[in-house]
Amino acid sequence: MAEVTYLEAIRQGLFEEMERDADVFCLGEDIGAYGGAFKVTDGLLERFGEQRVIDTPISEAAIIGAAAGAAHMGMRPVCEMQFIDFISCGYDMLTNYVATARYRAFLPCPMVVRGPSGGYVRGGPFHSQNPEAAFLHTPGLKIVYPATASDAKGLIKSAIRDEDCVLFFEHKYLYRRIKEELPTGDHVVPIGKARVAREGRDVSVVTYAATVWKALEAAEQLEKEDGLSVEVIDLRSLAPMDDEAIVATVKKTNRVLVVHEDTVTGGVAGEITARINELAFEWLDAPVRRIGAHDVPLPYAPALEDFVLPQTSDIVRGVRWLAGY
Amino acid sequence: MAEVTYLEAIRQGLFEEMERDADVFCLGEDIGAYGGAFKVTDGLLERFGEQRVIDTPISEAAIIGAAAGAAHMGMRPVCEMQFIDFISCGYDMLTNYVATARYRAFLPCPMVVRGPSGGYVRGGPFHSQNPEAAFLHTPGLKIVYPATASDAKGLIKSAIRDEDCVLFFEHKYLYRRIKEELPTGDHVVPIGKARVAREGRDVSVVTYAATVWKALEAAEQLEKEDGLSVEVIDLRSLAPMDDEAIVATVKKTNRVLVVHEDTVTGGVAGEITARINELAFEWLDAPVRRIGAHDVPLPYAPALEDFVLPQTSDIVRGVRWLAGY
Amino acid sequence: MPHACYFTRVHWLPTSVWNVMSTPSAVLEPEKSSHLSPAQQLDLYYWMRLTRTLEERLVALYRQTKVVGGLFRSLGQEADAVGSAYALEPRDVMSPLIRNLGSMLVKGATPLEILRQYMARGDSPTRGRELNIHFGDTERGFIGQISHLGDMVPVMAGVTLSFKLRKQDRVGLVYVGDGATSTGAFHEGINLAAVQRCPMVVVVENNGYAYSTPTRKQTAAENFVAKAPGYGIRGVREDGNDVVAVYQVTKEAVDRARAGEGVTLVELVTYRRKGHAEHDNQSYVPPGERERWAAENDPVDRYRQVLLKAGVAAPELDAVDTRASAEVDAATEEAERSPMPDARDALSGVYADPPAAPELWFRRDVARVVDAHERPASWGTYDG
Amino acid sequence: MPHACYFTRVHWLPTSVWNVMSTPSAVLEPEKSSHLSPAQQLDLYYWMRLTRTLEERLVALYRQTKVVGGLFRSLGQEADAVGSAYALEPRDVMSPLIRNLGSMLVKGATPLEILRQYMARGDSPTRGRELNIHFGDTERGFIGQISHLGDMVPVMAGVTLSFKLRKQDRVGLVYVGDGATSTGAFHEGINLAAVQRCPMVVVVENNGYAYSTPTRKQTAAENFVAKAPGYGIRGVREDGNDVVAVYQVTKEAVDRARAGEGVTLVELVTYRRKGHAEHDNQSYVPPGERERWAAENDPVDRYRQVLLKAGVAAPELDAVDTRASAEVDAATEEAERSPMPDARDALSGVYADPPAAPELWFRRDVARVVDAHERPASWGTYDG
Ligand SMILES: Cc1ncc(C[n+]2csc(CCOP(=O)(O)OP(=O)(O)O)c2C)c(N)n1
Ligand SMILES: Cc1ncc(C[n+]2csc(CCOP(=O)(O)OP(=O)(O)O)c2C)c(N)n1
Ligand SMILES: [Mg+2]
Ligand SMILES: [Mg+2]
Repeated sequence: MAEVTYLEAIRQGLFEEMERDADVFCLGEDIGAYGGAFKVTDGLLERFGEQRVIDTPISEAAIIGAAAGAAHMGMRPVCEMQFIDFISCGYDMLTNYVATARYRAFLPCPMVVRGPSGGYVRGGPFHSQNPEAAFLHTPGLKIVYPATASDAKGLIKSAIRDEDCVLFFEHKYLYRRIKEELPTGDHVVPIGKARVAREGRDVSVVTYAATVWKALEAAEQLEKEDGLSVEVIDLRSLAPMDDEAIVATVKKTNRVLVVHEDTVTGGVAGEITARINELAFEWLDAPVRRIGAHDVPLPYAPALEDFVLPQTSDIVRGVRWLAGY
Repeated sequence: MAEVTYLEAIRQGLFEEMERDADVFCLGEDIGAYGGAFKVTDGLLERFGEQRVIDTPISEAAIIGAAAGAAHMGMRPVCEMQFIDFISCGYDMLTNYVATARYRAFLPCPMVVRGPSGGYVRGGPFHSQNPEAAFLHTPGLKIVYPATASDAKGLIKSAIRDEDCVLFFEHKYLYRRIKEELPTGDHVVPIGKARVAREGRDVSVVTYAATVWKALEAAEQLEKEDGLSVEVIDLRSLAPMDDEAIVATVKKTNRVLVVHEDTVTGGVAGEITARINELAFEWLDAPVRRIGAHDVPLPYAPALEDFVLPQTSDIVRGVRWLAGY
Repeated sequence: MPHACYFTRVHWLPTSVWNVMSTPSAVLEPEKSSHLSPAQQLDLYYWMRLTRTLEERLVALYRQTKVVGGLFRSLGQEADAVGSAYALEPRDVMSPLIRNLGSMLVKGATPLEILRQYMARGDSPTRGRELNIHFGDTERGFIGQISHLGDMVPVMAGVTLSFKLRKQDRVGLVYVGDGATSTGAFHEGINLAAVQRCPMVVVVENNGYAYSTPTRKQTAAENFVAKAPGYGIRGVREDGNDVVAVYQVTKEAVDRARAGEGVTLVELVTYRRKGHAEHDNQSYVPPGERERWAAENDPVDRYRQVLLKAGVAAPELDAVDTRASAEVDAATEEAERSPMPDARDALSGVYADPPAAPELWFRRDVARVVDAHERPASWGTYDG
Repeated sequence: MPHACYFTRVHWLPTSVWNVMSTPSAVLEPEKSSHLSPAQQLDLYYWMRLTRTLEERLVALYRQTKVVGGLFRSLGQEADAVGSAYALEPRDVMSPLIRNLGSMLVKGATPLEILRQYMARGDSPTRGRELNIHFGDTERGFIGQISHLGDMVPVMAGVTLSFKLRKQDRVGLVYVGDGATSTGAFHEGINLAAVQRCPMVVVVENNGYAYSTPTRKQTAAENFVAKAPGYGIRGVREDGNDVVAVYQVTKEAVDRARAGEGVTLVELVTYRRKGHAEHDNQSYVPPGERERWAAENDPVDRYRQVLLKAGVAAPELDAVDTRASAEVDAATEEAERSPMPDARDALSGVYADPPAAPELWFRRDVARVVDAHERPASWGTYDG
């Protein structure tokens, strides 16, 4: 069976859900005839028509707000942010209107907001963002950020079927670099469950999205060069977070490195560290350490971007530090 | 010398800075003739005129964006959000335009965004928010959140004089409940320095804003009832954060309770916990524990709000748990 | 002063309609007949009276500190709220604002629900979660608003987009104040709906103020219909204190939306006679202005005169007044018997799954959460 | 199809001006004389030629993969960029967009700066931090744009507000695309500036597309000047491919702003002949459309004809062409010699204080950060 890219996996997921459920429709900028800036919605217009694949004006707040309104009426909108960086324009709509709808007014709001996220692509400060930390803080939103093609497909399908709003972040660096054979049939991955990306005994790396691959790369190298056995946990979902999986790996290795691409201060790693502290403090043989981007807007010149973002070599050093603690 | 409320202290700070520097001006909704929803800008219009106390349309993004533009030209705008909850409408402008201006374009952006924040006032989900976590994550912004009248005055003055954008959160529950004699003269409190609100030996409570007072209340009770000596650290500034002060108290008591009013998941307490972990792991005799609001939008009925928000009795229980660990 | 200009631009009875087409402004003839049966005409009077009586009762309860949070009046605006909502069918959906208590009553909200909301009772529509009239019911066709102004416009664009996509014979109506037109959300939402030709009516309630801010500080335009051409939609401006005219102009916009002719912006010119909320002393209002509107242009008085002139007998109208009072009395009694919310209900229903947020570690097996001395001395008064 | 309608609505030489006043649309007479000296007329030609030559050089460098990130062309829009910026004084401030390379050149940006930016060199204006022409200089009077569309409008409202508050004799000009007019930021910013009567000119570059989205999907209005009345400001619509007409109409708006008459919205009708960025194959463009604009309405060719008719000698114009090429050649050579940025510079200057962000614990005393195999296979192409 043919290998499918991360991008194509998302496209398949969208396609299958739109086939399955007539209430699912997509809206966003340039998603129709053009198929989206990255072609994630390529072919949807031809198959489902202008009524279900809607090109909107440049209005992120209205895209998200309109999706909420349609969702209240029983539809299942999927919003594309042309780049996830522009979700900031819908921040009020998402955190105040959408996230509270069920709680304050018993209004169901089943919708998905998806878009190309993340760096390593010379995109500069406004086409490389990782917005998860800004939303993790808001009760009422769910957040997923897949690292594999199979999870990308399984999670977009779950997100569309979920009864609440799911933020579906797609890592653009992985779009065409990750290829896999996908499970056949109605492949669904549950929201809120982490994945053991690599079994290990000595040190755990807890991460998600693009840095999962850097962690795996580092694990390889550490096994070869240091004979260290590194376990890599791919969280996949950030809200809800899989505490069980996190605690399990802590109890197994007693040493944890939390890694994400986003800037360190105020990032998701702080939340993960606090949870480990609360749930498995007695099991720690070393402090939980965080690796992430330096606290600056992301510059675009290769040398600068490479310096600011966490790299495989950083994870290697971080694991060595923990192993030697 | 007369006692001054937290609210009046901010008003004095604004007044004095506008007297001192002709480039300082205020803009916001209903801040002129009406003096602001809480009267923080009361009297400024009479003294400084319509040119320097500007009533704007209901446009938070434009208020913040216009402040940035004026700041580039050398002015020092102070924006009022009628309630800080509406800062969410300027989220894009603050995190993408303002926060990056100096870094990406060498544009100075000395400005302040201030407004009534926080709960315990039956304000409901949209008039009680604590937005600090959403901005702590963005390099380029500074964040202060005073608990005392003296800090409120000293920090608003520092914020206005700062060369970068400072988010100045005012706790509306404290506006008229906190009264103090203020230091005379040009009273300035440096941004980035925490304050020991109460000395103690057994357990540390690291907190800020309204919960500083609940922590002090709890400390009293614990001294009386349990003979426990509780140290209370008032961070005052969240960005930059005073790591030295945090590490110092950890080394002193070896037991830390981090408390804030904001919801726990994704809140600032996670960042603080991670820092303690990284900087003082060896000094911990117990896990760092977090106390904050339950992860729901804030309901307004008294019984519900009281249940969702952290209370003095919670801090008492939390400290007892740590002391007994 | 915009309010002054309202006096010059808006004629009392008979009213006239300004239409601004997206091509250079043309002027339409005023509507002729009201298409309202005698029963319907009495209906309008009943809803306006009920609105005013209920709000007066709320003021009394507010003074007795039985209301939690701020109290928002629509005194003097009852005609714009009632007349516009009356143009909707039961299957249509509306998004009200804090001044649209009257619209909500017309759409099926009950005085009992509203009293329970304001008193934050456990059996209120939001079970004590949201304030005042921030609640909704998709069955009856009104959506619970949030405080952030303008946000309901994109939401209603989506509600009406769903009507269009599903080919349902339904229309949506969204209210915005003069102040809310300055928000980015208003602009993005109305533009999206215009491009999609959604069956949506946007009612701009121009009551002269946004909190303390007069309309001239909200926009440099002379009026709000002037915004319609910029969105390529139809715009109409009407005397908001003439309940029949309001009904007519809204009905026409609703009919056009239903017929697939897209969005209409309806500007209703009225006046906010009370402060933004009860605590607002209106020090910023020019002397005499309120008094003038009260004396010359009270929508309930005006309509009462219209009906009397039309031959309705005074006792018939008095009977309606009595009925409204009786209903409010009964609702008040029942609302006062309503229970306070159960604290633990605060954790339920953020998501469909999980059904409730976990109780945090420091609360496990705790009975009493708050010590008496912790309860804030005052509940304060917080705005819309 | 709006592009079709441009042909019908926009006449070529002689051009005419549509004015929409905030009161029902009136039509003004076309401007008479151009007020431009022969030297200034040649100037305009030089700036347009330099813009095109520089962009063509950038395409060559892009094909050689020497450009980092996307490349944005203004082919066919040189007149709107150059003519409008030429109406500003050195002390005035402008906020350009990705299609305003020409405006930036007029305002003092150099080809060398632009080449270094696109090649992400260490001595480029942003030292490799921001892409393409995202840079500024308050001395020369242009502000570095960010990607988020619409955001520059509130920012320029504030820039011009400061001019007003300080009683400075300065004007601000902000460019927005047809697509950017749909953003909330555009609406809030222009409205605030209108109410404050800021000395601001808003130039809407209507080039028929926002990425792949034709104007009819961006707004239901027939044109963008129709938005002016809704803000109570003056609006003008002009042929954006007639550089002199563009200059005239912008100059008038700038003069009015300077005279305290507030904001003008200037809609310039033009056409984006290339894709959104170089990677865009424009599959969504109706066949023949681009070719038609290229053949019938190239702004550089058109202006060359105007000058020749006006008696300027062909060799004089050829000399300008040669000069532009020579300047671009020289700048390219120098830019290619420019150093790449120093990695550690990435941490400096987020704040005035502290001067630099700390290097993180896992990096201390590390020389080489990135292993060769980590460098992404492709740098990809990312949009505006
Ligand atoms: C985005 C936003 N900013 C500020 C506020 C605070 N606020 C609540 S009501 C109000 C005035 C609203 O005026 P208008 O839209 O004219 O409605 P009216 O009260 O006159 O009916 C303001 C500024 C808000 N609710 N939302
Ligand atoms: C808020 C926001 N949403 C989306 C984008 C992505 N984007 C970049 S350019 C563009 C099209 C802009 O079209 P227009 O405003 O007409 O300018 P033009 O490219 O035609 O000059 C889009 C959608 C963005 N930059 N900002
Ligand atoms: Mg109003
Ligand atoms: Mg365009």
